[in-house]
Amino acid sequence: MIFEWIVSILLLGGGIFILIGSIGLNKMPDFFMRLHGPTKATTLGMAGILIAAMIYFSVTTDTISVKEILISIFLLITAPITGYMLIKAAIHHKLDAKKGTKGLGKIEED
Amino acid sequence: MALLWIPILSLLASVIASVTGNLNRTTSAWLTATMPAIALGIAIYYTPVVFAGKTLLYSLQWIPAMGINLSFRLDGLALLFVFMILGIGLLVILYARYYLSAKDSMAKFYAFLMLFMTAMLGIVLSSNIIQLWLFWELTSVSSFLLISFWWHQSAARKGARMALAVTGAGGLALLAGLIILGDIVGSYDLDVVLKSGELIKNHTLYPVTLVLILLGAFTKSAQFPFHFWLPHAMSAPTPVSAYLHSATMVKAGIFLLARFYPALAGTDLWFLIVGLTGLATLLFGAYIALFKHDLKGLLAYSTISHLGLITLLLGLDTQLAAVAAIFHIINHAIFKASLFMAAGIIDHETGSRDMRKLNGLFKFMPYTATLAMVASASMAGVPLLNGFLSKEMFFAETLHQQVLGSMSWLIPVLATLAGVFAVAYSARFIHDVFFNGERICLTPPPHEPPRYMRVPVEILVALCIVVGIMPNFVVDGILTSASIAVVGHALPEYSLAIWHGFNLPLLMSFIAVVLGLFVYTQRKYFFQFQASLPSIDAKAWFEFWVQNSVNYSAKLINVFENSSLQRYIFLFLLCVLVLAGLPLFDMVKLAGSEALMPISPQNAVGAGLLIAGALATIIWHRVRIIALLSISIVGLMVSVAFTRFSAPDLALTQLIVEVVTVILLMLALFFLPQKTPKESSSPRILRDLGMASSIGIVVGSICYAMLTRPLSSISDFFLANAKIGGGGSNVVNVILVDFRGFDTLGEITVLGIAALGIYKLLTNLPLFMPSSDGEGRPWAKERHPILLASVSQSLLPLALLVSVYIFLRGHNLPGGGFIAGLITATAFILQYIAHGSQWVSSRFDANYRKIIASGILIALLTGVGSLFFDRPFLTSWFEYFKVPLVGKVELASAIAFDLGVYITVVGATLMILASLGKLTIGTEPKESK
Amino acid sequence: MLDTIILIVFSMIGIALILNLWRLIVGPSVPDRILALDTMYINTIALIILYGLQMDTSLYFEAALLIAMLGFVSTVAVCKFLLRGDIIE
Amino acid sequence: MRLEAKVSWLPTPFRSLLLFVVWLLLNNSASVGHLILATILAIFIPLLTFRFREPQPLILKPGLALKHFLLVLYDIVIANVQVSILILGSTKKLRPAFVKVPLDLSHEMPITILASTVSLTPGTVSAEIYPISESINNDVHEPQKYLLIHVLDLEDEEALIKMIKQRYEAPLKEIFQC
Amino acid sequence: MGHLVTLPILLPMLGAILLLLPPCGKNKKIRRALSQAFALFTLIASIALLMNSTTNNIEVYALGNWSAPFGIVLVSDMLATLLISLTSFLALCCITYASAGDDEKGRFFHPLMQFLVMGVNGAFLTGDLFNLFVFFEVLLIASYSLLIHAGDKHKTRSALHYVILNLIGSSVFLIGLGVLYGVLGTLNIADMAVKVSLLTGDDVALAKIGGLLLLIVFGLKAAILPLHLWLPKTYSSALPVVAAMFAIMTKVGVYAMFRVYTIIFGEQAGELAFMAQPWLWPLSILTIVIGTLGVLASEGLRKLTANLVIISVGTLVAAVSMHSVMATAAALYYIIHSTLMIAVLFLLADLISVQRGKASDRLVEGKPVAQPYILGGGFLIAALAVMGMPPMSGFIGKIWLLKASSQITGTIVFWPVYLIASFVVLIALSRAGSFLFWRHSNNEATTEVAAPLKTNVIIALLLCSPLMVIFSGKITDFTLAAAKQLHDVNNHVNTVLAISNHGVK
Amino acid sequence: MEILYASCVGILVTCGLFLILRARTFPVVLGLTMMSYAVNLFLFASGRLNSNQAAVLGKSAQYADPLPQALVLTAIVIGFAMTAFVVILSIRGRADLGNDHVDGIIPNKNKVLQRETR
Ligand code: NA
Ligand code: NA
Repeated sequence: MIFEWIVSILLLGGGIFILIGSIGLNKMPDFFMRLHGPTKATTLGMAGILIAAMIYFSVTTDTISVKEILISIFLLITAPITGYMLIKAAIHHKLDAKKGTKGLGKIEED
Repeated sequence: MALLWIPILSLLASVIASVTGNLNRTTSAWLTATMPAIALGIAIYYTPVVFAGKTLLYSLQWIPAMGINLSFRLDGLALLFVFMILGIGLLVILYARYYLSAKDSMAKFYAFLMLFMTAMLGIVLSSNIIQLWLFWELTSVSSFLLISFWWHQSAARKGARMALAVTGAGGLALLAGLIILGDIVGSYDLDVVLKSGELIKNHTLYPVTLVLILLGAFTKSAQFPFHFWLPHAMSAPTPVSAYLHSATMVKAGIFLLARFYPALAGTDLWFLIVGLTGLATLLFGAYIALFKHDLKGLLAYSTISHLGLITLLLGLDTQLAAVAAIFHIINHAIFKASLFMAAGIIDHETGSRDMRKLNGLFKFMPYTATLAMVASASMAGVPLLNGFLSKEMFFAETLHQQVLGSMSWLIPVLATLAGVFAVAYSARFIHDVFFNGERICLTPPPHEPPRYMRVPVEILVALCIVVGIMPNFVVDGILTSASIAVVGHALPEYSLAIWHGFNLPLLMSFIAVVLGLFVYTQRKYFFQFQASLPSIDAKAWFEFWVQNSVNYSAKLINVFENSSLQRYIFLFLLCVLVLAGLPLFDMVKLAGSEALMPISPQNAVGAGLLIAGALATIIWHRVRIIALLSISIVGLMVSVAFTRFSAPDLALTQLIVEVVTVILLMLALFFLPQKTPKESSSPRILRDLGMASSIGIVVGSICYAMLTRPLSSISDFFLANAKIGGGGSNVVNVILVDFRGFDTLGEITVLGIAALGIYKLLTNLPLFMPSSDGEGRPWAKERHPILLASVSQSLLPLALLVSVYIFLRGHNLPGGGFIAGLITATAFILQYIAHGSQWVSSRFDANYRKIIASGILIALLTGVGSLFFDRPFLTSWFEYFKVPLVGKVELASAIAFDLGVYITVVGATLMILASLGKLTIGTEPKESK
Repeated sequence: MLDTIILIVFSMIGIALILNLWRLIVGPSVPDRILALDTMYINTIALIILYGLQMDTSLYFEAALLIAMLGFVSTVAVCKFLLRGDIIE
Repeated sequence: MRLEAKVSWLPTPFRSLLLFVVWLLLNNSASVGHLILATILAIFIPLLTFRFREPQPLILKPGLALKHFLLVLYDIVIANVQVSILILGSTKKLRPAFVKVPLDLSHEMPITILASTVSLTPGTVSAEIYPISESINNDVHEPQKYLLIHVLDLEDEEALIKMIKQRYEAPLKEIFQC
Repeated sequence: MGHLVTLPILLPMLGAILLLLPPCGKNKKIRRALSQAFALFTLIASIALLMNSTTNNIEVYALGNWSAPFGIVLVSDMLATLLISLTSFLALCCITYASAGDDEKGRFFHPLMQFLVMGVNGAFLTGDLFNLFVFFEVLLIASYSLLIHAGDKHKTRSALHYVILNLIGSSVFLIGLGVLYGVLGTLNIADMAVKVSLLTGDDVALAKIGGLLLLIVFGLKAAILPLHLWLPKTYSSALPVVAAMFAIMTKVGVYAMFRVYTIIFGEQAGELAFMAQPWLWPLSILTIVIGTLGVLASEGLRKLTANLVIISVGTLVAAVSMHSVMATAAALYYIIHSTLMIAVLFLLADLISVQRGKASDRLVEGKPVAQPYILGGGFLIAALAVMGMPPMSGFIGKIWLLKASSQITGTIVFWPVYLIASFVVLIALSRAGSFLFWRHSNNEATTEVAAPLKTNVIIALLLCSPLMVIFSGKITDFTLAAAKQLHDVNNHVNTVLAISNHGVK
Repeated sequence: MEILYASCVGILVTCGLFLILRARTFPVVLGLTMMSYAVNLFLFASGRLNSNQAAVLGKSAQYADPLPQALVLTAIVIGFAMTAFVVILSIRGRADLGNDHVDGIIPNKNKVLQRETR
């Protein structure tokens, strides 16, 4: 039942990270900071759950299940793009950054 | 068979006329006249047989399903009318040859006239009552054409339309009456109807039938109060008037009364309606006729009056009234035709019909004047002329009737009164036109008409005299035979002698003549009195009535049809609410017997998100971008629901469609306002919410009721046969490409057509290119962020690979051509977004139209393929092959079919999105200041 | 045990989804809302995978894959719309 | 740096390899049939999509690439844990900042990879690449590029820039030889 | 007869596809020839089916070799073959007419027309309710696209209304289908008839809801009150040749009513027998009334004709709700007649509005038409036909319908309404004709006459009316037989489901 | 579960219809989209609700009714095609008629609000 433990831990970890990501989405004071949670914590959380699934299906079925890796690959490719496009939109919309954010002057007019 | 030739010959005449009308006018007239002349010959040939009491029949099967045959029947009554129609018709042809001016189309005139003749012959010869009605309506149509012959005159147009309206309305009533009549007796055959008099009269529907049929007859024969169209029908060329007023059209109504006399007459109701209507018409027509300054107007009202007289006779309960009616039909036809022709000659020669202008014409056209005077005297009922005889009979019959019970004496009194006016207007016709001092400024001086224009009048006037002097010799046969046909049994004794001794009718005639002349001499006072009454112009009244109806209906229609889509939708939803909602109340219990599934927290969260998304959409519906984001939650949760409830294919499809839809809506939003203005008032919003939620509750309840009931469906068959019969283990996909492949074929066709339609919509689209977003921000400068550009091009091959994967597994596992197609399309769309249209089209210049067509073609041909194996369209085929190293491989026609789906989907989706995207090529959004 | 864990993780993701929804509703800006929706999409992947684990089936894997691969396209489209209006230029 | 491969039917070998692997992953199988199919697809799909590929540097040091990839994976895990701690902690203590990192890389693909890496690693989200293509003046050859990043909690700007350049940019330069 | 029954669907489909592909869609000459050829082939196939249906019992074609109720079947009975023949003939006329120039006023005219024919024929032939939905969508999407052919403002506006309303209609259709499947567990119309008769308890009410939801959809397609409001603007703003083709579209709704409420909810349906009747009967009469007022109120010939469509729909739906063989037979005769005559009126309106210049088809004084004989005569014939005046075809349908309705209790309402409607139509059409042909603002006619192709099509369509009178014996025999076949539910069910013993359980 | 499902359908119908009853094309399009979600869920429900019974042979012990799923798939595709058409038609309407009102004319009573906000 070792594998159940591993799967459980991975799942729990994944769930926690996903939750944290969404907490970040809600807790952070400005948009730029809110962006960090979903682009990172969530991605890791996903990875946790996917690996859990991989192990689970590899064990419960005869074959080794590796295709969950694909989802991770796609997430790794697309998450930065999403974040990048969003931040561009936010800059374009001149969203307020938290007071005291350094380097605001580095943002150029687009 | 020869019977059939009578109307056919007349129809042929119409054809001949239209063909030869542009030849020499005389030739045309002769050629046209030949046909009715032959028809007349046929009628004469049959006269002895008919006189012998036989009824000739000829019948052809026509519409057996409705019990309508094409059948003709010649009895005494019909023969009489055939003689009148053909005889006077021939005279009219001759007369019209000279009457019409060079610029009038002879072809058209004769063609219409002969058509009219055919219709009349058809009426009188019909042995099937529906067929009778058919010809009846045909007279309305052809008379419309004749009355409107000079359509550039407003009076002709309006007169024709009015005549059509009145007689058309009567025709409809008649039709209704005849159908009921047919229902009562169980047949449309005239013989059956005529023999079923008792049955009909005792039937509960008799009053309805009678009234309807009488409405038909009265409108046609211009009985009061439906008389008003007739005077305006004289806008027609005079030969037509002569024909219309004497032998045809108006006589059709009388014919109808006579025709159905055995079946309908004899009841109190009949006597009351027919008698009183006739009486009223008789009086009214006679009175008004006196005041008409127009020659034809006078004659028209005189016609009305005489038709009233005949109707009254048919409505009297005496034994000989019907005979008198028939006799007067004959006499009236003769003198009225001649009078109209005379009036036409006068009009033709002087250019006027106004009796106030026409004076002393006797000097210029003594011959014509004499003829007119004789005919006119006959109209007045002067002895030795035919009019006198039937009028005497009429007076005699008014004395014998008991129609009004104790008040029956009124009828002879009023009849005499009408006689007074008849004499007065006849006197006016003679005196005011031909004498009454010198003519008033008519240049050039009128003279006698061409020789042959007078011939018809001469013949008719001669007949007036001959019949008047020797009635027995000339008309006895036909009168008897026709009367028997009307009365339906042998006639009582009667004599047509000129002299019956001094009796009450003679006294009535005498009073009429004396008082009539007196009235004419004192006409000034009558004219003054009449002028003080408000005059109604029927034409103006009719136009006013029509225009008002048009205006009111336009108002009413605009109330409903106000071009408001919201209203239309609301009405539609109201229907849904009522029709779907009401049966819910019939249900004893909404919940069914099935055990319910428990609600798990995660499902509750999913449902909560879905509901929240839906509510957010309507709350923010005016901020479009937010509404769009909100609705995406719903789409996402619907996919999750499909996953949750065991529908992986649906989940996949919904997800990918969702993505494409969002892109589509984003594309659209660029060309649309970003915000919806607040337009609806609060009550309106409440109303809409009320309607929407009511239907929501109804649909939800139905859904619940359905979900909680057991289902036994045909699907077990699909589960059982998917693998063995369809070669796939994904049953949903096997249904799509095999069991119900035809649906899918239709579905991709829809997609293809939509793409074509969209392409069509976007051609020549005038563009709105906003230079800034909803808040007035100018657009960002960077068009193709490099991060997006490079990632998307790396993603393309991966996406294609996944498409292939999804496509190939579809038959056995969730997936299939449609989803694969959308994945491919989305990957390409991503290229469009990341790099722009030009970049993509410079690399991939595909013609999406051809792609779509080939996709559908592949699917179609896959289906057609089975025909070559003599299997029905779309029959699938699959086989497992052993391939060395690889193992068992399945080949299935379903794959080819699915390939068609795939290609169509790719083509259609790209065509839709790319052509929308391409719109802006070369048109930069304007830089804002 | 695994079933219990799965239920716990389900509730975590459920809470995460509700939090995302909250962000989507309160905004305040449009990018915030897009971000919230995008996160929701990603979390849904977890939801679907978890459901597959619960039901012991891999039939729903492709749905998750699809979201991972193409879910971002709509986000990108919306961002592009905010930036340029015209998403296909 | 090389933009084009030598073999015409295999213009992008690593892409083909990726597709080959992904196909096997997707099908969770390495049967003969799938190997054949994977090969076919790995050859044909790149040929089909080749035209959609902007000329870009090829990976010339695959070994290094793999190593770098694993490093990044490791960093991602670390970064996520760090960010999670930051999120759970007090937001008031956070010191957010925008930082501009000058780039030595100039080609799109390496820059993209760098930006993506940065996004997934400690406390940063890549925000922009300056100058944007629309404002590049054609006369000026190869302008200096910058990566604008947002940092959740910035301690030392210089150190961060240096770390990014050394830890992530340098290996990329080597991998693509540009 | 083998695969013949598929041809009226597949031929236009193939035609449409070929018209979109390179060699055939290349230039307009080829396009026109091909499109006309395919329309002709479709007509020939339809007529062959028609001939076949007179001598044989109902033909059932199991698509994909999956027999009913599992697969989709095409059911070719006399009713269906009659209507596909009518559709194909009308399509041939419209395509030919459009080939004189209208087709080039926008993209894809010919393919769309072929797709429309495919959709309409499919709807007539299918024996499966969901497949009916699919074909409805095919014909709708094709009609949307045709509606905006030669687009202008008005077309766009009315298309928006038409499309949105029909989309809502499609939603309701699916809900109705869902309910019916949810209760009956089948989609085949004949099978549904069997299942409906076995329902008990509250399932009856659910099935009723399903049936009534479909009724609303069919009502929308057919345009019965109060779902008719979209029609006048839509039809009058469409390109006339498109509107002429649309003359068949409302009939699809009527047809669906005939099928569903005679077979599924017909006499054998127990509690649900004739369930549409209480709704259809009053609504049909009101439809006639509103159509009549519309005819009177119309300010132009096209609008007037569009309102004539509404009257014809009211009349047909009244016949549907009479549920008698005779009424159905009359309605079938009437369908042929009214479809063709309304089509020709739209085409005439086209030529008239072109030749009258600025006055267009509006009922105001205008330029005289350049071809008074052909247009005026044509108008006269068509007008006589639609007002039900002999010697044109309208009167037969009218008499038959009156006769059929004389036995039912509603006669007292129907007769007066129907007869007065006829009268008002007469008034309105004579007024319209008077304006269009007799009242001129000046006497200068345009010298530009219509293309001979166009007038030939009009003449061909006009000729149908007298021919329908001359051969009314044959035609009425056919429609009567078709009606008998339609009302013989047992035979239908047994044939479609291939049940050899008789009787529905 | 069933009652939750039915409620969701009901609420989607409500929201969809409310949007469809709006005066501008875009909300109407959203309403139609929402309505098609509702309809698809409804049609799907005609096969009843099942957990873990995907109609893929060999993957579970019992199977959900596959037919409604196939019907919904067809409905989704057709719905997509129709939505696309109506979206483009809305654009065309805006371009041809100058506003995005479903009737092509902004009613007079709201003159103050007539100005389009962009
Ligand atoms: Na005088
Ligand atoms: Na664009």
